[in-house]
Amino acid sequence: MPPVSAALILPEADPAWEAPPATQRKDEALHLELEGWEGPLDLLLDLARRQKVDLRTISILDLVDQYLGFIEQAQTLRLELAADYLVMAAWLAYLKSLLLLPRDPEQQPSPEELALKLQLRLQRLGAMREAGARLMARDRLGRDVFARLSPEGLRTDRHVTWQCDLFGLIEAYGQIKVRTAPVVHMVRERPVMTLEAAIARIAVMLGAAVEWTDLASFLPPRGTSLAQDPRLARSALASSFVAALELAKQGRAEIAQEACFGPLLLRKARG
Amino acid sequence: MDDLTRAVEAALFAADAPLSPEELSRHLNGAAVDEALAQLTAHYAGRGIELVMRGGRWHFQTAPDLAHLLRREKEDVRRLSRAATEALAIIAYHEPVSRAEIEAIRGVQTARGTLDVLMEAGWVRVAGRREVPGRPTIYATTPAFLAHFGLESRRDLPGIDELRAAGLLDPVEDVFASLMEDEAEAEAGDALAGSGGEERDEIL
Amino acid sequence: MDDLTRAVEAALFAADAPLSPEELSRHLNGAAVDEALAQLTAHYAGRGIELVMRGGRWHFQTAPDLAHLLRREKEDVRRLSRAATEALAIIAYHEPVSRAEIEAIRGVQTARGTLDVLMEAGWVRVAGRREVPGRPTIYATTPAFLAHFGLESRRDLPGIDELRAAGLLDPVEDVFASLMEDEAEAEAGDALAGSGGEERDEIL
Repeated sequence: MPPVSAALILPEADPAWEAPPATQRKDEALHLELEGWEGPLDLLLDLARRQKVDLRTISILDLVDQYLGFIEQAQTLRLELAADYLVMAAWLAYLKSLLLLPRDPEQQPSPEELALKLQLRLQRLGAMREAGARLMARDRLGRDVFARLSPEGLRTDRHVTWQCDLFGLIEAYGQIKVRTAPVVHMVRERPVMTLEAAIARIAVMLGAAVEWTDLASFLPPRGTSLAQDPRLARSALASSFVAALELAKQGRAEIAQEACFGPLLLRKARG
Repeated sequence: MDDLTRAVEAALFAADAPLSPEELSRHLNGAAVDEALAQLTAHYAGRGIELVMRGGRWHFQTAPDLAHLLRREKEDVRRLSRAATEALAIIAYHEPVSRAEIEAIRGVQTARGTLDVLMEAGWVRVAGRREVPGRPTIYATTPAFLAHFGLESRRDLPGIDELRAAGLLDPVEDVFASLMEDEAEAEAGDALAGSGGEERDEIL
Repeated sequence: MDDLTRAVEAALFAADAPLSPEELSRHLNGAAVDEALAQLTAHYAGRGIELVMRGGRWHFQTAPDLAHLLRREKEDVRRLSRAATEALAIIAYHEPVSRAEIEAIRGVQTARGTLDVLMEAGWVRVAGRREVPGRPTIYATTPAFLAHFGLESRRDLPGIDELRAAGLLDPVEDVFASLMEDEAEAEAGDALAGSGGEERDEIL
């Protein structure tokens, strides 16, 4: 790991790479570190770091060369390479060609811009890797510093205070008394036409009705005092209906209804 | 504070169980810890934490006089439920009463928790058992009940006559019924509404 | 040592998690605890135990220089993978960030499990969604993260000021755009601008 400040403090402009490392060391690194590499940026960063060069001063062209060299070597070593590495290699090869070939002013973005972006990304990832390493190296709770292993804990006991006042108590008692007091039911007298009265009335009126006659016309006519009380009118209707059924049962009348909810028709029984 | 004392302090603090001087010493590369333990004990005397030895093992603990801080009481004020209020009133007026008697007077079952709440509140106590078959538990009020409700004695509870005078025995249903009648009158002429009103009167 | 300070000491000692001054105060019947915390911090400085504040919450822990004595045999802290370490650093220095933003910085996809590991460790939490198309989930660190890594607040993240000053916490696109602008201005004054690469080195 290079000094922590390497990427953070502006160094004197370093014009170029250091000489590429010895082949033997490269092989070693290749085998040792391959597992740690996760992807293209990672590998580029690692290559950059091993040059011990500030990322802002590296030559993308040299870096590309090294990356492509690594991919080539890895292939000859028959290492399995993730697709990411190969995609990146293809992209870098393209970038390299752009950087070397005569400039096409129409090219957007320019190869320098692409290289700059790559450089910026490498810097940022480099900074985060440094930061991560510095975080991990701190005095960590449970590794370097320790809290109490089994503290007593602070407990909060909830305690309920019940509230009720004297009026509430007495009122409740009053309610119980009222609720459970013996109940006396009183049925009020109400104007009704009894069944007997209805049978008598219809039996008399039926004597004159030879043809089918609507039950309604057996009721006390509207306008009479009897019909003015709607409750008595309902009672009269109900009693008259039951009276008609009773008369039919006794064989003294016949009942017909031509349609559902149609008028009930009544006539004197024949024979 | 010397390094060994600091180390002993830290080791005791972070330990998952009380440590004997031997265990401590083993932890600290065989250093003699007695002197450090004595120093620490003196240092922590009278503080919020103290270093104590129990059965030959050392550990830190909260000062006993501060133990109450570790258990904070929080008061929740809650209104007594209707059912509990009624049960309490019945106990107050009729004590001692059994649960069955309370239910008979209330006209509804009383949940087991209701009496528990009253006892938790400190207003009701078990007053023995009634010497009848089944020997049911009987309940009575407590002095705390009288104190809470501002009563000198149970005789201060208003009698039935006083309740009536205060209008507390006016049946709610009477009020309801008279309201219904008014409504029936208002709808006079409409046979259905009229009969509906009457039916309600009868049911009530 | 006054009673309040003793009480604060005892409560922090017994607590099973770091406590904010508000929580402490609530436990101690609303007493003002700041003065006591300051006193205790001073008192414990240089001892085997120290009182520290992490993310606004206070707790006792052993002094860092005693780590070699206290490290338990079995390594309790599992080593975080490099991917997870990088993701954690990115979240801590950039929070709140979306997964896509983490991936943009790392240049590789972040395995689904990586963030899960960080959340399981209690160091990272979901901090809502970013109000952009797709409403991606964004992540931030937790108080437990600060406590674990011994940080009083995010301002204590190692090197964060330098990183910010160097623009290394700004998105690549933003930095790139501003660099391009600078260059365009420079070129406006000098039609025969030299090679872009050299100039950029200077700018950087």
